[in-house]
Amino acid sequence: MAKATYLDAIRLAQQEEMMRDNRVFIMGEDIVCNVFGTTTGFVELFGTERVRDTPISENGFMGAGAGAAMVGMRPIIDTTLSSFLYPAMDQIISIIAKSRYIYGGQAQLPLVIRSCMFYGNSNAAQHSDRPYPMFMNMPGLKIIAPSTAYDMKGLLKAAIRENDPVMCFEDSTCWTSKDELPDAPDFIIPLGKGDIKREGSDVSIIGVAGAVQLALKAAKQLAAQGISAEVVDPRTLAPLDMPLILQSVRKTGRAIIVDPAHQVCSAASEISATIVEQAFDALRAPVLRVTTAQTHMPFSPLIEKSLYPTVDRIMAAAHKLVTGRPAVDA
Amino acid sequence: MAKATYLDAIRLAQQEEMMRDNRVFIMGEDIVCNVFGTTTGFVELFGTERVRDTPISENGFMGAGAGAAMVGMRPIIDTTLSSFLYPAMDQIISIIAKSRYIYGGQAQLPLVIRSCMFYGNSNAAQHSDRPYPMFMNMPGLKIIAPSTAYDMKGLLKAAIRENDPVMCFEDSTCWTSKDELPDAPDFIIPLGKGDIKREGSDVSIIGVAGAVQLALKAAKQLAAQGISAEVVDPRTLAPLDMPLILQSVRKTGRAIIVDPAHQVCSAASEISATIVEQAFDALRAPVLRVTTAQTHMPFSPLIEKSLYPTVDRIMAAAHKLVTGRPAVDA
Amino acid sequence: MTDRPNDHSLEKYRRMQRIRTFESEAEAIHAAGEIPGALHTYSGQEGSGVGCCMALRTDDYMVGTHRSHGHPIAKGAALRPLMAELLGKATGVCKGKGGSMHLSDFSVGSLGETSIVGSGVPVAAGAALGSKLQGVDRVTLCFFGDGATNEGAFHEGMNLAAIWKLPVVFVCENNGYAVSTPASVTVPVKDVAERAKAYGMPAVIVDGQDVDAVEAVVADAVLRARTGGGPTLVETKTYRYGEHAVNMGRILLDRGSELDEWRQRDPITLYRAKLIAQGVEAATLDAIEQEVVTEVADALEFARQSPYPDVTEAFDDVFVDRLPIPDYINS
Amino acid sequence: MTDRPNDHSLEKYRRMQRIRTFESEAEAIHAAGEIPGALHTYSGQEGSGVGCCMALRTDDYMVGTHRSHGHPIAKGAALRPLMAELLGKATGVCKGKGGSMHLSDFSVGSLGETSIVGSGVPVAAGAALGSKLQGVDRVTLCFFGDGATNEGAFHEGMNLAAIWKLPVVFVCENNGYAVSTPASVTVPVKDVAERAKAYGMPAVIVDGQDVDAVEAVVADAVLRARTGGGPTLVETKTYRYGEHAVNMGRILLDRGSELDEWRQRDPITLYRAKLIAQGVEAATLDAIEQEVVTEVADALEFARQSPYPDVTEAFDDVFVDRLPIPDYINS
Ligand SMILES: Cc1ncc(C[n+]2csc(CCOP(=O)(O)OP(=O)(O)O)c2C)c(N)n1
Ligand SMILES: Cc1ncc(C[n+]2csc(CCOP(=O)(O)OP(=O)(O)O)c2C)c(N)n1
Ligand SMILES: [Mg+2]
Ligand SMILES: [Mg+2]
Repeated sequence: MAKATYLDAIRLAQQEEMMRDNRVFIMGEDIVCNVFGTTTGFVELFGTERVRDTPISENGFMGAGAGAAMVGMRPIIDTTLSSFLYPAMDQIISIIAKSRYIYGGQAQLPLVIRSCMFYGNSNAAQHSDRPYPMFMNMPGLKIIAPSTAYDMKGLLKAAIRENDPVMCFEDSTCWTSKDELPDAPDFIIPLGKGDIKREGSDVSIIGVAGAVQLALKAAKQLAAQGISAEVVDPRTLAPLDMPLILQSVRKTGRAIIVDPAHQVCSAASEISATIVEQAFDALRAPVLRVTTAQTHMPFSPLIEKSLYPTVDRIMAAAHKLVTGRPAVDA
Repeated sequence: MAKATYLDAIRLAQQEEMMRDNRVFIMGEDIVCNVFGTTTGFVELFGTERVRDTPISENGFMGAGAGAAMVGMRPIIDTTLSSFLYPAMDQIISIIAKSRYIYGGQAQLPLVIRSCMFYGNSNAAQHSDRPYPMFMNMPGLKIIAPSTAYDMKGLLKAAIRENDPVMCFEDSTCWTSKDELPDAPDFIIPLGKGDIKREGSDVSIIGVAGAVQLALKAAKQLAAQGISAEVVDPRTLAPLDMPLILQSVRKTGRAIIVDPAHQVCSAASEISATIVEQAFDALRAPVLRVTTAQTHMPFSPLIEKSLYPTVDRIMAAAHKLVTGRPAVDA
Repeated sequence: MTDRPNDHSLEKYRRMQRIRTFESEAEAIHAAGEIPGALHTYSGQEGSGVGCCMALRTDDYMVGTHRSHGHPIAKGAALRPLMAELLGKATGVCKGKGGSMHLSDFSVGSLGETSIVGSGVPVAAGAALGSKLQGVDRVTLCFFGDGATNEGAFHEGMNLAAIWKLPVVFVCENNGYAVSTPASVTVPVKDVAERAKAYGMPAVIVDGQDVDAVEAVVADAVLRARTGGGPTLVETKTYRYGEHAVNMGRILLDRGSELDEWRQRDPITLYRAKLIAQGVEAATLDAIEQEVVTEVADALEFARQSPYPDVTEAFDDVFVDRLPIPDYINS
Repeated sequence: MTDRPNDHSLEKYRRMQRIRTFESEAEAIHAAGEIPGALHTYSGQEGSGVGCCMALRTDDYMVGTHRSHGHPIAKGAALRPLMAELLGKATGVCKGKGGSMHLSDFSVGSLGETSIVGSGVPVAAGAALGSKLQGVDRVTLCFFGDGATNEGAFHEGMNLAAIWKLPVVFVCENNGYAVSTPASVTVPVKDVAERAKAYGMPAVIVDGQDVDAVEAVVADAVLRARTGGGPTLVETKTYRYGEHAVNMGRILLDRGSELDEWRQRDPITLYRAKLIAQGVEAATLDAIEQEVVTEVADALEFARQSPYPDVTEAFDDVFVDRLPIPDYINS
């Protein structure tokens, strides 16, 4: 065990599973040259048949992944940035999400669609998407959004072993975060199981993807101010571990959901609505969402950064719920 | 004024606006032959330049609509069924929703994207979509989902006059419903304004698209059982008329949202989360969602029908909130 | 392919008859309200589907379209599960979840009759990629219409197959129309086959009403694919007798005498005449027709006797594991 | 186009110099941290952009790509708002919302430099459709790379333009690579121009390093478009000197001596030599260069002096009307 980054975790998860199972292969644009470092050394290890550069044809290679999966392969489809999922939307929805169902279980689609949410670095509106809520609305897709290197390794390995299609949303704000990574070949984190990242009693802060790190920072500062926050990381967005979230909210009586997606119809909205439906009796205060403003992401760095969830906004929300007063200056 | 159907309303709204403004034109697959009857007689009236059959290239003609709008035209893009929006997703999101913003207001995109939600009639998973929640998550798109012929006429005319892109989701379950339609050439219903479809005091039932009709039926039956339900129709899904919804919920203290979309990250989830955030103090019971089950739509008619919202489910929800007991048999 | 009639020829005749008879029964019971949803018939195109599929091995793969009845029957699917599917029964080939637009029998190599136009092309390329990676010599054949060649998915799938030299045969069943729109209005080249040039891919045009000619051309393409020569685009010139779909009454194609002219070149009639000219007894062919009628009747009876799926089955097959059933569903 | 040097020739020289100088300044300040985000340089491709744009009228339209600096400058855009945009300033051509990947000056006919590969092609077809419906004779020119021709959007946009005979000129700036991937790996035909055959569209290949040759070829295509002759695909063979983007340190193209060979055929150097051979004084060209240096310095100074946008401006330009500003935004 050695400390490794979130990007290393992606690389190691893929490498171990490709070693273990030769039905696993990976394809994507410029995957051989390997811009982000998630396939370093793969061509040497696995050759260019299993590590495959694609044309700029997202819908085409997404569908090719589906076809390969139907005949028994287990593709990992690297779509580079989440913004490039839109050209591939039809294959993801009409084919990948729906084929098993529409053919009455005859089709099996064991594949992983990876993409990076590359936001907060002046990439402007066409390159800064965090579109997982759209896919959550569609049955037939499992969705993971790991927030730590540890979770990434365990969840991505599980995803590659899954017999259902899984989308993996990688949060670039977590790229450099580090963990000790277990190297047991069968270390996996099962999909659908959330994680309490910090225990607390006054308020539950449910963090999505990179927002978990913000929630943890906020919880630390809140502790110094006498507020005990529990941080819950669902880790998998479809299916959501609602039992874990509800258990936490029943304990604290208060909930804040922090989600870097646009607010409307977000994961935060879904979690809030479900909490209200199922734990209304336990709520001592409204459920609040701390999300990205419902506008596009601008290029200019100062105005871009102000639009995402921040530690300050989380703290303000916690104070509002717990003390009924604005946050004290930390 | 004569009674006309929801489909007539679509036709009349388009016809009047095409008469009024020769920058308006319409294109789509088989629009000349006109399968659903929304462009009957248009070729005779406007010619095949302005009533334009397209190839089966949804992304292509969606983008062509965007380009035409940028140079001063006002296209209506008929995408037949909402399920065919997925191949066009990239142009809708990357170009249509984002261009005005990314170019700092230099681009103007006055266009309307029409599509029909064709569900409940054994069209199976690839043809039964109700995907407006996905588009609600994306800033830059206005979205209407009229539930009556009257609203359709007024909203679609407004949409065609709008200088921003508008998506119009047409609910096939409303096709045959009829209203007296105003024929004043400037009759429009402004986007973003909801409508109280029935007044009541015990519970607010917020209906989305075709679900408004179900909500009204349920409200009628509930009245006979001593429960007074108010039916709120937001009509526009982006932007949502939250002030109207909140006003109703503050009055009744209870809310049910009925939404034919899949439940997760639905319009219902969004409305629920916003109610809880902004009117928690007024709530006397949990906010409930009556939505479509989070599974695909099967072909077999009996099992398909059981998955959508029904009058019974709405009534059961209302009883749970108001009387705390199961619904009595109507 | 076959100059002298043999079992293989008779099987081609049988499969064309099966499609025709199955569909005429389906049309009748659709009109009577026994089949819900849309019904897109393949009548007129049997020479294309059967010629293609008879050039394939049983373990070769096939991807199809919304016009989904002909392809699985051509590939040898049993009729009972197909007819049961049309009726939305639990014994249907897709357990009643797919219906008429998705008659896909995976046991005969089908990888889906997908009703989103053009969406099968990348899937077929992917299946062929899978076979290539597995080192097996299975070929994938992909059917689509003339209209589908205007979709981006067609372009991307063709390109992938070309650059990776995948073992796939693309078959454009050019019936001249997409719903109401003539191909001439949306495809700016005379033959769809021209489009292969954008991918440096060999292409061939064949008379789709001549089942033997189709089989011969496809057999060549299959051989090339199987032996590492890469993909081919085959364009079968054919025609559908029906409207786009049987329940779309309002589409009135102004097709003049076109329909009559094509009926003169009916693939089944032509093949029957050819077989008889080659020495087959009319009685042999009549017997096949009779068997097929019996088979279709049996399939319909089976379908009618079969139960509808239970409501809870709506939550099966989304994933490997059944989804939890919401309270409001009562089985 | 021009055999004897004239103002037009000098303007071509000036615009190529402008692009080169503007970008070398941009690279320098990007390295110094003054420009955030990615920066895709156009250096080496100036002959293509300027040759194309100089064949257009001022009121003709243009659609471009992520490699967005060259196109607007070639079309005559003022430098101050472009440089201010790179720095994310309120005075930027896109008010600081687009940045380096989207330098789009609508006042010179730009309809967007869109950074989603291939997404401009349908938009260009649509702009041309708009002009056609309006009965005006404006032409739309659409730039894209070799890699973009593998996108479905390219196929669909080309097809629309062909069937509707739209006044559009498609220009594939074939620089041989998409990020790290050589065109030969993903485009299975020798020349992208081949792809026009799928649409029955005329196509022409031209040396992108020869600005006059590009202009001549594009002028022909523009004339055809303007006079109702429909679209043309022009392939300019060119090269980018830089990496895919300047902040992508890890991409190491193994391009051997290729870069040196292309530098031998630098479009600006070649054109300078040609002009001098045609009798232009070196001093005239030196003076232009000097003016351009001053202009770029002025643009940079302007950009540096300009304010950043106010936070509330993030809520402008989503729609015609400004969105409500959330509480947590403090201006
Ligand atoms: C993406 C998409 N767009 C539109 C449709 C509606 N539609 C169904 S079949 C069809 C025509 C297809 O024409 P063609 O590909 O020639 O096949 P044919 O029906 O002639 O066999 C259309 C437009 C669809 N199913 N999918
Ligand atoms: C849809 C989409 N996929 C991938 C990318 C990432 N990307 C940006 S530029 C580029 C290469 C484009 O190559 P080419 O079209 O040849 O243009 P060039 O960069 O050579 O000018 C890629 C893959 C993108 N921006 N959009
Ligand atoms: Mg056809
Ligand atoms: Mg290139």
